[in-house]
Amino acid sequence: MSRHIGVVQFPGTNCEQDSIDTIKNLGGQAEILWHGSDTVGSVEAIVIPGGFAHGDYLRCGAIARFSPIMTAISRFANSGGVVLGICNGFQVLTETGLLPGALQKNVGLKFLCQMESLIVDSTSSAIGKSFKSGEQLQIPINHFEGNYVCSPEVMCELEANGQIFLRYESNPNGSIGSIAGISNKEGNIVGMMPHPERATSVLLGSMDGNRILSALFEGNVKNNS
Amino acid sequence: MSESLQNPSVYRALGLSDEEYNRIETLLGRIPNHLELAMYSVMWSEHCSYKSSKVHLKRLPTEAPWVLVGPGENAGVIDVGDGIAVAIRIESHNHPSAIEPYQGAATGVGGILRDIFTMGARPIAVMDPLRFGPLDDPHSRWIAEGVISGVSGYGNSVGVPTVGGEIVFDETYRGNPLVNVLAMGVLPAERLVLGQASGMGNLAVLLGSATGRDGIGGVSVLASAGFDENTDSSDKRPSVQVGDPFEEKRLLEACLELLEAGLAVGIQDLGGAGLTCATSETASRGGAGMDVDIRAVSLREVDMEPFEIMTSESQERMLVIVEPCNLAKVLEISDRWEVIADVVGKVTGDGQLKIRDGFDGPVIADIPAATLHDDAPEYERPLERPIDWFERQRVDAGLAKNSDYESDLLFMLRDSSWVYRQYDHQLFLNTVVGPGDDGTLLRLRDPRTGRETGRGLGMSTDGNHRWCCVDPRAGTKMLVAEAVMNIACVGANPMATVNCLNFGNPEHPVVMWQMSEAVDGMAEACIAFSAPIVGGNVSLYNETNGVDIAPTPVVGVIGMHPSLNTPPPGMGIRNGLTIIVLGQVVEKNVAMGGSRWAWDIADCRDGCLPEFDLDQAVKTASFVAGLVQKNSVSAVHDVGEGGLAVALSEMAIRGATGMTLDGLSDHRLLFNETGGRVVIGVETEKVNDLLEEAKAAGVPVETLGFSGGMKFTIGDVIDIGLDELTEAWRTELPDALGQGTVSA
Amino acid sequence: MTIWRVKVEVSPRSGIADPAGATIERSLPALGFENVQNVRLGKLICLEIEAENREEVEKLVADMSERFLTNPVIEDSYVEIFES
Amino acid sequence: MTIWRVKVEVSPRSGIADPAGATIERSLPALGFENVQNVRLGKLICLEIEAENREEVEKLVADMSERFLTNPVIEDSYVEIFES
Ligand SMILES: Nc1ncnc2c1ncn2[C@@H]1O[C@H](COP(=O)(O)OP(=O)(O)O)[C@@H](O)[C@H]1O
Ligand SMILES: [Mg+2]
Repeated sequence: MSRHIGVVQFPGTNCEQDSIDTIKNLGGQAEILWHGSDTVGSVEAIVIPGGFAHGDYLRCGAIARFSPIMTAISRFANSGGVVLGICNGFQVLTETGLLPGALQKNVGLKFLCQMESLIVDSTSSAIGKSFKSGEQLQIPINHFEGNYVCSPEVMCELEANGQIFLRYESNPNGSIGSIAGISNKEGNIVGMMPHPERATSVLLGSMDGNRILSALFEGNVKNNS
Repeated sequence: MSESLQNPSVYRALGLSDEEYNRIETLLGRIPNHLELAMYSVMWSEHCSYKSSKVHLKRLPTEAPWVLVGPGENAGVIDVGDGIAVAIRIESHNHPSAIEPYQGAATGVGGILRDIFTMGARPIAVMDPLRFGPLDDPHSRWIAEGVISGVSGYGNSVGVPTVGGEIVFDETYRGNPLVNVLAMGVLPAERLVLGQASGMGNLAVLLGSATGRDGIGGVSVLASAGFDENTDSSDKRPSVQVGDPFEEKRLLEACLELLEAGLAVGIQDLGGAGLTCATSETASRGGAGMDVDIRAVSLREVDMEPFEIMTSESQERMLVIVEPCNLAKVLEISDRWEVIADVVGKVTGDGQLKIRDGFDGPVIADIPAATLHDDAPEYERPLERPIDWFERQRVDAGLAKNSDYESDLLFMLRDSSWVYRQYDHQLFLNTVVGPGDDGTLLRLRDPRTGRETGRGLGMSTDGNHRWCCVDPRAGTKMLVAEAVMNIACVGANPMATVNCLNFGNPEHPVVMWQMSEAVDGMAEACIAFSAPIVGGNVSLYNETNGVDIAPTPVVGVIGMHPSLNTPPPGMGIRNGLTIIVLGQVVEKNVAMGGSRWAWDIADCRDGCLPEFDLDQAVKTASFVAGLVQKNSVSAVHDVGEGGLAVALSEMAIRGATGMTLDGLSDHRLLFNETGGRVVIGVETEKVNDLLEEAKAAGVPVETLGFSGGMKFTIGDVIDIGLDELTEAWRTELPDALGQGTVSA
Repeated sequence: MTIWRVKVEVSPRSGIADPAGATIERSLPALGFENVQNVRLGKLICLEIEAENREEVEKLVADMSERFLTNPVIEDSYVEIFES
Repeated sequence: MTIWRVKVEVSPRSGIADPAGATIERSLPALGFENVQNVRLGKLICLEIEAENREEVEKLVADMSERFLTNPVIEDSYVEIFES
């Protein structure tokens, strides 16, 4: 049975169509969740895609987090629904408080669009469980604010609870612990800076992203924690 | 008031000549008022009217069966099959970028994108040919860094990938950077819309940002009423345009949605000359007139005067012509995208552009719409070949000092990834070959369904001020060939060209000669490659303290890869390949004029270009594109700046593999920039077949050596470790631009 | 009702790395500015509020800067209010 | 030598469009903040300078903010200096 995935669109989001195309190519169904909507309808998992919600003005995700759809997504996530935030989506999730920490400007103070080698760390999240710890993935990044920060206490918790999903092999942006992606404690909310939808075809140089997005289809997504 | 307007100092301050002013009086049959004069002055400016270049542009080839829309519209459009059309355009934002590099570049990107979605196309690619003063000049670095950040900041955020471009540093651009921006978009062929207003009673709706005093520039002299030079007008000083990619993104989505729904009769972006241009252009193209209500325009600042509103260049605005019955739907779409929509006018039948104070209010300007365009002056300015031209041509630019070839080579290597990794170059999942190789190659997908067509679009932008300074005609021919060769390296055959003519002061006869020569060279090459010109832009007055920039025509070529199943091989070589150069044969004593070597190492700006065989280049390009399409080579790279030695080094660096080569014994053979040549790396067992094929296709070949090892060796003149080569290539830009910059 | 001018200064929390500030600091010597240290780059938000009295403004702005203008994980804020 | 604390406030010049400020302003009502207007977003640069006297600091900072920290074509700056 094909999965029904909701893809969130804020004004300024720009990776929604790429995410939808990828989900469809993988055999899933996708529908747009408009930022003004106060329900997620009948979707079985949610992607918050990349882009520049509300222009990223003030701070990435700062305005987007007040959208009606975010209230609905919080409800969905709190009842165990799987939510994957990619890039700007990750930033929105940290601003909303659904994921710990924050994303600040890259250490080199430049936007970076390039392929990165990622290493799977914890496999305990809804997405991580499709991988083996230590596996390497080739997935590009595309961000200015991807430098993950959190307090030392939060860092200890992330490590202890197996919340660190992905690390960069060679840290491009200064993230603490080379963190490229994390999950919440329950594992149903995942945020990552790299763009899996951009690594989905031989013509694009890598297929590793397909496995991340396919993970959204697997198992009983509502009760996997 | 009218007295002051007849006073020559008034219209001259607006940039109008006596002759031009008289023409306005004749056209109107009376003395123009403030507002009317402002409107004529912006529309008849060089920037909007092309008055100095028009006579020359007419000589460019513009037709082919696949050309749907040629020059003259907002963008050129070609038919790429399967019911898909491609819109493409290039523009310059040179002067704004010199003042505020970030915003100058940002608004350059914003402006060219509107040209594309005005045609009903979704923009899917931007390219940015950039030229700055020397890297060791802090101010030039400040401009470069600001411009690159501006392209990145705006392009990434608005959500259009920047997939290629150029970056050049040279003394000639010290006070006058060149910031050109190309954009390309796709649309279902049947949805093509043109910028015209027809149908009496239809409404003109202004969408997008509120209007401020942005970019009012020259016209702002009108602000100091009566032109009393002592009046303090500091609070009305012309202000710099600031880009808002978030507004543009919403505007883009709203416009495409209402075009998709068939709600627009016509649509036009607001660029140079703002509302004046958009209203008069839509009206006169549609053979109609328009009543414009100045009061209906949402303003960012209170107390703006009518001439300010009519000439403001505030960004992120579009004018849409709508049938009254569709207005509600248009407003609903703009509301959902949080875009301001003001009904600012209605289409009339009398051909007049009437500006009113209130919807049915008094008329404050009344101009025959078409006169703003059709009656704009057209000049055949005097042109003159430089007096020392022949003498300079006779100089042998290759005679200079006996230099150290290894250090020459290292000096000329540059990795531009510091620039393009700041650009999102992957959005929309089309980028098969992005920036950093020869041409860019994008998957061509159906804009209606997203389905792959199995084909690809190749794109490249190229300019070369050194070649064009030495010989504007032949140099322009060579740079068109270089662009074509770049896309051949990713398997594409050329279909169309856009161009940006960046030149100095057109009142200098030598500059007009350069432009005229460049146009002829471009015309010849575009005809030879069957890649007609579908659009372009002219940027004149690129000068600092009276010194003109070197002539810098820039072209963008787009072409088709007919069967895109695997990515092209790219320039990186691997072990065990035979290295072969294809194309025009080079004589031992080849001319070095205009080469990077002559210019930057031998410090010689004279001489002549190497012989260039255009017909041979046509054959070579099509042969190379064929090889790539059939996947029969393992590496491919065209020869450009720095000649063969640089091209070969780049292949070694990118493939992290050494080479042992022969046959290039001196600086002429190493570094000459003879056009139309391509280096390939071929598996040994395929070499014989390839040589046969090349012979049959009439393409000369020469085997240079083999790949392998960790050294880059050419005969006994060059022997450099791959590490050293790579380091020299990689570090130039980060070292220079990482140092920090200052604005003055 | 009075119009109050409000200035909210948002700066990186102490202890939190400030890459932007650090980058400015690093590039200063090359531009001829020596002896500069501890550069921190923050944001300045200026706005006007219509309200009856200062207390009301203070409450409003405190709430606004806590919930919206700053991200408390990485930023501190400081508010100044002027009657205009 | 004394260490001086310097605060440079950089904001968009009046008349210059400020898309970020405008976007923040537009979004405030939805967060429950009414009656807010003229929102402008600028930068705040804090730094420390070692110098003999205030005049020296003033000169240095004026130069730095004009040539490096701001582009005077679109931004205004305002400097405060404290002895620490
Ligand atoms: N400003 C830029 N923006 C994007 N890409 C750039 C820029 N400058 C250079 N590049 C990319 O770097 C590569 C090399 O550029 P260039 O040396 O001009 O190529 P060529 O000599 O083949 O024309 C190209 O792929 C080009 O697109
Ligand atoms: Mg090339």
